[in-house]
Amino acid sequence: MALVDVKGVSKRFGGLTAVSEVDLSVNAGEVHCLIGPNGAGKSTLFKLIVGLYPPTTGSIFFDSVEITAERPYARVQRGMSIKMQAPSVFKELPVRQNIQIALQERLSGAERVAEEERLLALLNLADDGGKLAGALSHGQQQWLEIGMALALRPQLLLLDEPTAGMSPEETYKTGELIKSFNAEGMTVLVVEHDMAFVRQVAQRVTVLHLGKIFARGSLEAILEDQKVAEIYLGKTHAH
Amino acid sequence: MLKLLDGPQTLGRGRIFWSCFLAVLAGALIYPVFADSYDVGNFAYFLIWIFMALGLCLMWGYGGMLSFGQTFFFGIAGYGYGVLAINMGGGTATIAALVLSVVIAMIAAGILGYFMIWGGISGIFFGIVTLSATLVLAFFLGQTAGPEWHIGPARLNGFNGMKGMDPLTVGDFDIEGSALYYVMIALIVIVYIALRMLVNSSVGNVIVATRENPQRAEMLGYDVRKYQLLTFVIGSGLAGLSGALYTSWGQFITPSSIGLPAAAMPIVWVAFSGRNDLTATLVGSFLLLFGFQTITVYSQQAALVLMGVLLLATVMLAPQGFVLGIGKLVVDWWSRRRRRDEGPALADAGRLQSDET
Amino acid sequence: MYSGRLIGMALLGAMLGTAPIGSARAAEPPLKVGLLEDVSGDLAFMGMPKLHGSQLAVEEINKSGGILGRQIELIHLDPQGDNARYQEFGRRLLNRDKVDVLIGGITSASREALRPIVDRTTTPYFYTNQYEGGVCDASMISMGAVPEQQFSTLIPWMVQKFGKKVYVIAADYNFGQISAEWNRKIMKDLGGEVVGEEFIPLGVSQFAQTIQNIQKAKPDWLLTINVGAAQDSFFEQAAAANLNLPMGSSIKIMLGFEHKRFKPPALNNMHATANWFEEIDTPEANDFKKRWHAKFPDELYINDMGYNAYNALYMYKALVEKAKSTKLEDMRKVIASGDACIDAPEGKVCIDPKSQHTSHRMRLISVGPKHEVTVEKDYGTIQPYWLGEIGCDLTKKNDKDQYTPSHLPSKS
Amino acid sequence: MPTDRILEVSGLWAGYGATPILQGVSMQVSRGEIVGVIGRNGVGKSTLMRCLIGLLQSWRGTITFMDQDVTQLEADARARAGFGYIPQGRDVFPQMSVEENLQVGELIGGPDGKKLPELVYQYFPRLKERRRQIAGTMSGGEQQQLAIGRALIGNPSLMILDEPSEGIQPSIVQHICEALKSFRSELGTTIIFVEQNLDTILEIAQRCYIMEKGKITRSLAGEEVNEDNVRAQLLL
Amino acid sequence: MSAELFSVFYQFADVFAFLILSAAGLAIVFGMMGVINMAHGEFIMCGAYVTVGLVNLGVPLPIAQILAALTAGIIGMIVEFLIVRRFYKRPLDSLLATWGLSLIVTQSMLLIVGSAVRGIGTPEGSFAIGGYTFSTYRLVLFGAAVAVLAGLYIIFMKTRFGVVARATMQNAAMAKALGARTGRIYSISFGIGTALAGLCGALYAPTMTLIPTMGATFVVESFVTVVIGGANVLLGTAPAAVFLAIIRMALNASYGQIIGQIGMLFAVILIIRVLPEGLSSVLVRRGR
Repeated sequence: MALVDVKGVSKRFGGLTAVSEVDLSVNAGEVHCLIGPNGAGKSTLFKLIVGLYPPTTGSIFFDSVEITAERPYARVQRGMSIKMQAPSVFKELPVRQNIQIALQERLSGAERVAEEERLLALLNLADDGGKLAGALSHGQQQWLEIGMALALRPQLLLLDEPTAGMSPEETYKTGELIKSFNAEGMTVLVVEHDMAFVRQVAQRVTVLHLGKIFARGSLEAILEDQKVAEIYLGKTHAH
Repeated sequence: MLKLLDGPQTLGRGRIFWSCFLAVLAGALIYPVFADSYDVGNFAYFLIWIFMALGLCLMWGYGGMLSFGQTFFFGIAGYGYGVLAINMGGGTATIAALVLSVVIAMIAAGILGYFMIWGGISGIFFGIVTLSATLVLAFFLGQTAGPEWHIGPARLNGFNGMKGMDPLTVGDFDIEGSALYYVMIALIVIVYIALRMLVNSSVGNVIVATRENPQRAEMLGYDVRKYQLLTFVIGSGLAGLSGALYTSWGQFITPSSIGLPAAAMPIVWVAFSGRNDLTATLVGSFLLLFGFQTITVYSQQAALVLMGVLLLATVMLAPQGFVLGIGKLVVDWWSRRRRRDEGPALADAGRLQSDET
Repeated sequence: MYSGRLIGMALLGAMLGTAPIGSARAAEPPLKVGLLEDVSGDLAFMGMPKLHGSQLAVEEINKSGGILGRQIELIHLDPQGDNARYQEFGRRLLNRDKVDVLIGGITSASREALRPIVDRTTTPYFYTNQYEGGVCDASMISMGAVPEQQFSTLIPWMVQKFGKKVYVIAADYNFGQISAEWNRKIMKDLGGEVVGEEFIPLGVSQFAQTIQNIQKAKPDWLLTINVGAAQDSFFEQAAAANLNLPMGSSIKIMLGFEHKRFKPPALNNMHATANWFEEIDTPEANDFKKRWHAKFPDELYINDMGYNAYNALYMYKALVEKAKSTKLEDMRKVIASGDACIDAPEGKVCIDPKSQHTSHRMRLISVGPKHEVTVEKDYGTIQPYWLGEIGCDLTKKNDKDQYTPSHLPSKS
Repeated sequence: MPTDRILEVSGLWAGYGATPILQGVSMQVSRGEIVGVIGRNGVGKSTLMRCLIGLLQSWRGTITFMDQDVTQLEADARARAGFGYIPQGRDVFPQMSVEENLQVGELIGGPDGKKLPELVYQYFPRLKERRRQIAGTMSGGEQQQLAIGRALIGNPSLMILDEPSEGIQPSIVQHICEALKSFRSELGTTIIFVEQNLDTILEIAQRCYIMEKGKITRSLAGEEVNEDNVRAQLLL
Repeated sequence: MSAELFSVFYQFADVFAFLILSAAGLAIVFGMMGVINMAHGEFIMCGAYVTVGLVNLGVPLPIAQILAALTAGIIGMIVEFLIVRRFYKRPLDSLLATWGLSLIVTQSMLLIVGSAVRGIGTPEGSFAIGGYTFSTYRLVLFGAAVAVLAGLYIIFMKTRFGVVARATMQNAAMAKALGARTGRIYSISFGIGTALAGLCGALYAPTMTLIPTMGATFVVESFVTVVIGGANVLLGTAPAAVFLAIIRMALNASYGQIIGQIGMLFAVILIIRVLPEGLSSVLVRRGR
């Protein structure tokens, strides 16, 4: 059953149509990857789902409840959580406090401290808890933000390019982390360029191209689809 | 609970800081024994203003909301105290008048804050709306000279100001001079400690997170507007506390305490001191109030020039604020002495903002 | 335990804080005069002559042997036009410097800021401006002229000379509103008509609308009690619009010397009643002006406030010497006897026992097209009678209140 | 060849805050070349471009342009020295018309620049049609043409493009590729570009630098610039 | 009736001129650099004093006014060089710095020049329509306000500098990468802004009392005009001035100046509530 249902959603900015008539449903419990060349509208779609943009047309459902008009915080309280494309951690605050802010609604006291430690260790940031988040490397900031998103224990985790700026090993570890959370029942929707990563985590894939759904299906099917490879590599002229 | 006293949001922690704090407090407590009674009263007078500075520090430094109209709430509570104290009669009722007038200021802040924060007003526009509000109040009160402007027996009395209210009184004992000084010290300590605990608590976490990146904070499930409103109401309540105390101190308040020059003062104090830290604001505001008074007494006409130079020099040489700048120097020096190898990660070398979308 | 110590400390502090201070004085210490005048900020151009007047008087008195053989030490602080600073510095002068007398304040608000503080001491306070009148307070001695001295002379003359219809432009605060009230009262008695009243917020400098309103109302003359540098712009703008109406005022010329600050003929046909203006041509006045300009050669104009400030010190000297004491109580006995008089440059002035306001020699002056000032009429000495009439009698009761025609003492 | 060298970068370090992104980049470009810089996301390609034009000051290393050391020059001085920059996301001035956007570009060319709008319109006739349109209301492809035209109008010796095909209809990408090749053949413009689009790379690049983790690790030249090699870099 | 109609226009023109002339300089500095120049009033004062000084030296008024505006512009550029340019990345600090500057300037003027300076009188004459007489100079002020708007339109829309300046305003880094000397553009813009402040002072000098704190009478009006106008000078400030002038004029005429002033501030609060980024956010069709 679908946890997220995007129905006929479009978004226009001035003369630009970033997302056009998109239908997308993400099933509960799956890891769903959204791929497509740069500028396909993936990040915009994410922002529409979490409520940072109001859609120009269409409606969005979460857990069968319409949330099109809800503010972002209310959607987060319903159980979604996002890591943005560019790392958006609280740069002037220490790493540990970043995690704390994400955790404090769910846990308190010793439990919270324990969870904090666990997350920091999980994110390879155990030694950097006192550093200002802004002083971390790009990749570390990505992790920190993933950690903040995870700290909410969401039903649905949205990750926008989680591995940009990471080494292959780090990317792999990130993938395993996501899989482990998925195994515990978390639904994940990922935007990613890195095909190795997609292979590692994806159960279903949707391809977005020029603001429209281009193809969808299992990873194998998508990878074998010649047309997908072509648009992804910019080869299609068939328009 | 006490753990909240020390936290990432406040500079100065650990035994050394608190020893200094206690030493200063002890010094402040025995000060009247040695000092001239005038100086004690004068110090108490400086302390009156510090609540407004602390409130603005919370709103601006921690919450990222620069209000240019803290005097709006100062005025509401100041006049509120006068009206209530006159209407409720003197004596112990003045204490109730003080509390009520602060509550009224907080209600006003709740209304204005809801109007602004839910309307998505931020940055400089936030400043202009609050400034407009305070100017409207000042203009309005300025033209209430006629006898028809009264609330009960309390006449607003226009530009010449409202007077005739009792000072804070318990029974027959007027809280003035040294007594006022001790009340002020007690209130300052309570407010300072309470604010420290607030900013280091989970609520404080959300307040600073909202300042840093409101979108991210909202994406963690916080309705940031509620936290902003809370910050605004607390900060404004403290401005109100200053206002009510000011009226009680001089048994007098005029619209010029609400107008433009008065409105700029709290910003100057906080910016000078270092808006990012409560301790710096506390110390800096006191020093600045003391300094401005001293300059005015001794340099006569050059006073305003010197104040201008002081401000200009502060922003140009110590952009984080004068006291905070010095405080950080001291802290850095200490930590360098103690752990020579662990460099503080505060210095960000000329970060260039990315201009990409 | 902690709070217990705090209370202990508080009690200790309170006891020490209220301990008696300074009993025996050395033989001839100077008399301390505390002065609060704005010499920076908006009102500096008025405050400066006040400071000068005080300095001149102190220098002269000291040269001639001081008061009761004691020299005067003038302690001046600049409150910068800020009411809170007035209170701060008022306390400083009274409690720390322990001045024998407090003088100063420009706006009524600054005076009202000082009064509650002065009232809790036994120090006399001299207010040296002409003002809207009505303060009935035993601690305060008013040296300036009040409405009954100015309006009850000016308005009948204006009505007689120019007609019964007046338009009032007043600063929108207590002075303006109370003065307008006085005008209404007097006009009613005279059977005149107030065809328009306009209250201008302080700081407003643009008057096109006002000028048009005046033209619409077609008055015979204007009562201009607008205040402050910004509002003074009215005259220039009215002249530019060729409004060309006779004007009367209780504060123009003698106080803000608008005829010196504006290019003629902006102030043409302005009439005012004053106890002092620099153009007074009597031997006493000329002598005074000579001394003043010798000490302050750059003074643009010796205004009424500066003159009153000068007089205040001589009045203080007279009171102390007659009472042979610097105590307010003793000085008030002299006032009560009706014998508190000095020979001022304007003529003889005395303090009225009931209200502690000063009688003045009032003259009606007119400004011509080249801004020359002529005396139209000399009213002789006029008493500040109004407070006494409505029931203020400081020899009997200290009201500590300010009355207006619409706020009279309760009959009790 | 060395005499023909237009750009030489050696040992370049740069980054944001305290984080190094470029960790010793070296590259050389000769006059009239079209050189691609390829690599995965986040390896620092855009940072390198920003560093070349001077919007990001380098920490260490040198940039030599036409035998002049430009490392210390600000972006505007470099632009006047002959750099033309087309950023990722295009960054047209959204509230100004097409014509006005081009006028800003004229700055680089100095007074001579005045002659060039016609040249731009010749390559991008679409822009002429839309001369008066407000740039922010145009489609992505049109904005990209405008951004290139805006750089071209200053008659740059070296054009730096950051992902010119991003989010653009393939037909327009094709048109842009043709235009870029003509700049080289007709105007002698040297071009450096960052790209993820396989077709675009294969179509225009004569050489490619491959970037990994803040460093140039390899270069592909001539026959090496083929589908297999490039695809491997793009998909990992 | 036509006299009444003319008088309504005259009143509107008068308030409009005041708002435009006092706000234009501030708007440019705010719009271009995001800097709130708290010393704006002091540049106005500077223009007024220089005008009066020059007229007293025998310079004809219009020339004195132009020279005064230039002087304010040059001083502005010096101030930009010495102080303001350090704060482009810290706009709130620029507010403090310029406020400090304003304190220094006001009080220094008082100390150096003295408290009050003798006025120079309003030139031109007056004319009568119906039962009213009007000052011709007020219409000159209105003409000047319109001319300032026209001049700004030409500078920013029709000149090369203007195109580059607007580009810098929209995206400074990109403009720089296209060869714009952004530092110089900021400096010139600040100079234009302060020159316009100086012009305001110069134009109003004959009609006002000159004291060192005279700038304060312009400050509130100019700030609210700029803020409700939003960041775009041309598209925001002029309609904001029209809007405020209508409100103020109507309230002044019907209920007196105090309600006019309070009403204007209320209007400001309400407008910002409805349009949190000012009027120009509606008028500019935002791309992207």
